[in-house]
Amino acid sequence: MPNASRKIVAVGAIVVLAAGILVFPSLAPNPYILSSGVLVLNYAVLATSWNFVGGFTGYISLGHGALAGLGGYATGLLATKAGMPSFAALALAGLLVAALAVPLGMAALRVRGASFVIVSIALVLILLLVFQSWASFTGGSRGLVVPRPFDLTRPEHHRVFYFLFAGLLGVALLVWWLLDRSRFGLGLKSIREDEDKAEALGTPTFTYKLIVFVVSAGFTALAGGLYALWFGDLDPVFQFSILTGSYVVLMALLGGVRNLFGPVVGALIVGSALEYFKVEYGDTPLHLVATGLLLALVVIFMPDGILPAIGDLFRRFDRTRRSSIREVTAAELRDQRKAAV
Amino acid sequence: MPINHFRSTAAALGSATILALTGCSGDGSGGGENTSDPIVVGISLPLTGDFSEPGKGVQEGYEAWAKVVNDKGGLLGRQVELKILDDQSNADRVVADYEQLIGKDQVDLVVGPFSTRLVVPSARVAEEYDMLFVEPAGAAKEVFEQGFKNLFYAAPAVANDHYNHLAEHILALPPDQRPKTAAYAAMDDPFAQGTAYGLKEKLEAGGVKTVVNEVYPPNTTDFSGIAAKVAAAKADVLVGGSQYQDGVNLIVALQQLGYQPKLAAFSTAPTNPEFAKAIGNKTEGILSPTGYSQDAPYESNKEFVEKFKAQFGKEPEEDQANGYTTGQVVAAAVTAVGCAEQGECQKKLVDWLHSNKVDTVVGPLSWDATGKPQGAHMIQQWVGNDIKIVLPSDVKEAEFVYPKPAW
Amino acid sequence: MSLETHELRKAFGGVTALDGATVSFHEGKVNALIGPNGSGKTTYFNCVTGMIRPDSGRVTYRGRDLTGKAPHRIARAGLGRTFQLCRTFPRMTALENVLAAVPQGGLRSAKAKGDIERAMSWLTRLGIEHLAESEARDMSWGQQKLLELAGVLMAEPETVLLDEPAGGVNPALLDRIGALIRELNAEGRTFVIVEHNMDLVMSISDHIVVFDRGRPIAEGPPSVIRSDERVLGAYLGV
Amino acid sequence: MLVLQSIVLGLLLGGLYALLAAGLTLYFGIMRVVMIAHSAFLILAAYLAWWMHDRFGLDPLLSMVVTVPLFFAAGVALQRLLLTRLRPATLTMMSVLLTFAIALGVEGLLGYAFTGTQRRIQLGYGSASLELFGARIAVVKLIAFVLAAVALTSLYVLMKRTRFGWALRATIQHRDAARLLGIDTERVAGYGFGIGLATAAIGGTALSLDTTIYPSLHWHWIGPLMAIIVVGGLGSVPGAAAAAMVLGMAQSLLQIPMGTTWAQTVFYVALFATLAFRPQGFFGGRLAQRF
Repeated sequence: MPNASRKIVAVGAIVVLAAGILVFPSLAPNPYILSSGVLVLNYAVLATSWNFVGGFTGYISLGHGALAGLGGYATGLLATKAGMPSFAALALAGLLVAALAVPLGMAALRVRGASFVIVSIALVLILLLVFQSWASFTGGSRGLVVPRPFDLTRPEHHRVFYFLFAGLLGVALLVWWLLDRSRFGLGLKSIREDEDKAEALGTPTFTYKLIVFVVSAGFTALAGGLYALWFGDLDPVFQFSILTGSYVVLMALLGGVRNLFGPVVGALIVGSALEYFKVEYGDTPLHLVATGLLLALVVIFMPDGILPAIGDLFRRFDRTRRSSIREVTAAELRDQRKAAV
Repeated sequence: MPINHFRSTAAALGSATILALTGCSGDGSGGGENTSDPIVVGISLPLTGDFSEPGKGVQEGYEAWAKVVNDKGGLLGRQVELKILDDQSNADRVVADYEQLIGKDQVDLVVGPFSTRLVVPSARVAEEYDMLFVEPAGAAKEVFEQGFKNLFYAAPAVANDHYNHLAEHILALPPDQRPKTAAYAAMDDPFAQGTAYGLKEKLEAGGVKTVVNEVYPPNTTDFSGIAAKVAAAKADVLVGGSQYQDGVNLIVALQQLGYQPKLAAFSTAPTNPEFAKAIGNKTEGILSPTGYSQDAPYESNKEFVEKFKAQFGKEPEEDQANGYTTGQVVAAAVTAVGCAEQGECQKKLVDWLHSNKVDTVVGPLSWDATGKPQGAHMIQQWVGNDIKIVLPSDVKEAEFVYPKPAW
Repeated sequence: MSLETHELRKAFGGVTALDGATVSFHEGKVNALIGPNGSGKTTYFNCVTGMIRPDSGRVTYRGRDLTGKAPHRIARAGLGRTFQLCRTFPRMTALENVLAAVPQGGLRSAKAKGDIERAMSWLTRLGIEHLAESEARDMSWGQQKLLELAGVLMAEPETVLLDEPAGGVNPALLDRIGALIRELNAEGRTFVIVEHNMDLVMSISDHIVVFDRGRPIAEGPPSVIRSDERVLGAYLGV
Repeated sequence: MLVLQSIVLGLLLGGLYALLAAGLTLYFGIMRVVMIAHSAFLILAAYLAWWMHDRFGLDPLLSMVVTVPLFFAAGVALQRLLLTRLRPATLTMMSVLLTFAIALGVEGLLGYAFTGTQRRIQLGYGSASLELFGARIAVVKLIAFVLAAVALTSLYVLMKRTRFGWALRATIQHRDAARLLGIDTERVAGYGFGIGLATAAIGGTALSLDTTIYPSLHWHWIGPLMAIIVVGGLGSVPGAAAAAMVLGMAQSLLQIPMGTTWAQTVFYVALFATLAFRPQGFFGGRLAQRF
């Protein structure tokens, strides 16, 4: 496919997606649907933020739920204890969590894979302990009430936050796209493909990983903070939940971590499915089983996600392109065989 | 180059999602004013997850109430229909549930969920949609500090006042008999902690020294460390701010260490039917506050116990009574005001409850401006193989035993 | 003398892989490192390029101490390497594989015109420019070997360490690789090659170091090594 | 007095941690797999012990006759049927997700089958205790400790004294080399997983004797266990056992000044300190920072 038309298609895809997202609130028949939309968008931002680390470097964090919770609490505490205006608190919270991500990343990223995952899970568990126990500061199990930034009726409140989340999603996607096409991004992707090799080629892998982890933590914290302003009540048990992190991973993997829009698509699917099954089948712990099963299926059969799987499908029909690669390989093989005889 | 295949999928997904979400909205139960329509009461309860056990108890209470009301011809001549959603003991869910009940399902009334942690977020939803919110479980004082105007707690007392009768009794003992030291162990939960700390405040003010003050996370299973501390301090009084299982575990751990307090009080756990078996029947003298007694002389209580037994084949406990009481409170307001739907009506219901007293299975209830009930709990004690009311003395079924026999 | 090691030691558990390896390689020459299986050649490469930290000993390059430095610093110091079983970035195109070797550039586009031209010229020189847009995983073994080499060369190293460049390639490609090494050497690059194919080693090397049990036992030009009895002994296991 | 009591409790707790961490580190040694579901199986075993006691009145210890072989088989199946399907290049990361998924599944099914209610086995000797130098030792805790000690010793003897143990250690240390020595590493890995999961069965039984169980309890265990295997040096079984004893003791003693909740943080502090200052672990971990 020539470059120009590929670009047109890409732009078209973005326009359709953006239009779909922006038009949704006016189609939503009641505030409940709108609030579900806010939740799904929140997941989309979280999954996209996660994908800075997961997609570029291949490091899988199960602890991003904790970073979001931290962002939420930081926003809430800055707003209530320091009396900052809501959105100033949100911005500062993003920066604080990003700063905290530096020592965290230094402990977690110095070592390869396994330790990173262990640290990411430990992060959730330790923050849960700390935020529960340090009740004089965090409110502990009594929770923390975050003041409403606007004086609106509930449906209006949902509408405003829907667009705020959409805006944040747009920024996160833009930054991801910028990194994706940069030299820095190429370095990160080479880490994902083969970290030793990347390092042998001169890529300072540790620094690269650390930087992108900090960026990811910052966006995650912003999503968490915005959620805190929207939702209003923070409770350590729900803010520092290992399930949030696993939903986010499931969304990103399902959609496809190598694609700009993969996590968004994953969030749309999983987020809507969660709501739908909740409404239809509600009251059994089988939603855990379903989540687990879906995650296992994705990991075993579709580790690249839906978008690439669909892409492959199309590629199979796209004969000319496919065969051109084959021919070369086959020709080369023939040469080799001839030469070997 | 996967990007070019994205367009179709994204668009398809996008519209599918919108359809899925909007599509299922047409079938809401609707809240018409037609008298033949049932009055739909929306409830979210933790039927799975950490609070599922008490959650199910409350559910039974609500169901018993609906049946009793419907058997008598309903409210305002309309049948009562419960719409119960599961919030998985999760605050995100509980809020989404009430959004759904009020926004999508257009229920006529909502009543509260279980556990203080879930009451505050859900009360906020009801508040912002201007709905009356009577709840069976938000007993911690924080609930009443949020500035809610539509909230009413349908029980005799908030957590901090549960032990008021016990505190009075202890402090009224002659100085030579009065305990000198006390140990407190409370679950990190606003309700459980509230009960223990309410008593702690009063005993400290009365000169009983606090020697141990421990807080443990809700899902603690190993109590040997806390028990070791309590046993080492040899406190006269032991107060457990507990739910069910943690109270049992703490008692067993203390028994393993051979600690014998003169007085032991636990919230919730000792009233559970399984309690005696769980701690090896060494229950003698253990105290517990309760907001409900099957033998209480209130008019509606007899009917409740009878009908509940018929419906569920067992005795109602406090959780069931709380659910039932909540229903009674709502019913009283609806009957008096004469309406039950979203909109103007809700304000009238709220105003009526603020200025009236309601007779329930736990006695007459009235509320201050924050929705806080004005009363105290009874104190029960294990005597022989049964738990009996010992305080206050005007309703007592047995004498208060002090010091407590060894366990 | 460009690349030197002094008394390099490394043990894995109870197994000694390097046992005091003191070696110097000649600047501007094609150096070869040979020895029987398990004699420590790859461990030696890994210690030199920082992939493994030696237990003791020193690595210097042009007088600079590189011992224990991170691999990317050693790469920046001018030492490029390939891996024993050829390693490419499987899900990146050939072009991206080569571009990944461009030193840092932050947020500048990864596909700057100048870089692409340079990368394409390396792909062209190695004869795989027609595969620029194919992913590495779709390429044949021989193509991947060439691609790996192109990536290393893109970083413009002064010294190139090749771990078994002839491993698993057909004779035609072998000749091409041999000629290429000589050509690149003539342009001023130093080579250190670990290789089992003696024909290739003997035909392209200027200087050969023989390893046995973690240390050098002989060194010299091919003519000398060919007739060294210790080398023969090491290979025959005497 | 309180200190002595805490030391005794720490020792008893450390024994259980040691057994469980040994299993967890075994998986990692064999296949570089962080087995998140280990503690979920632990809880599953505890539930089975509870259920058999509740239903048939069996002593929990007897339930091991069923659970140990069952879990061994499940471990072999898990390794052979699921983990080997993952791409080697991304095995560590993807196996975490896969075992995480399994943990969710186990938790959900337990919740479905037994509800979220906390359960506890009521034993006749539940509150009995012995006195030792002024410290009291609950009989059930002692049984749990002895169970863990016996299992751990058996594991040690198996690894050090048997031909299979030799093959297992060779596989852990250098898989390729082991293959060259004629060891069927695939099979050894499968059995190794079986043994790891069998430790969860024994640990779960020990756990069921003296604590309450509920479906989501496994999250409570996996954090400390993961910290232990990192501190002990990933893949080192003796290291994990040593770290478990030290951290279990530290937790028990720190409860005196800090309270239960904060004392739990000792695991995570140790985890971060280890990664920041000594990624290869403190107790003879051999797998350097590669992992």
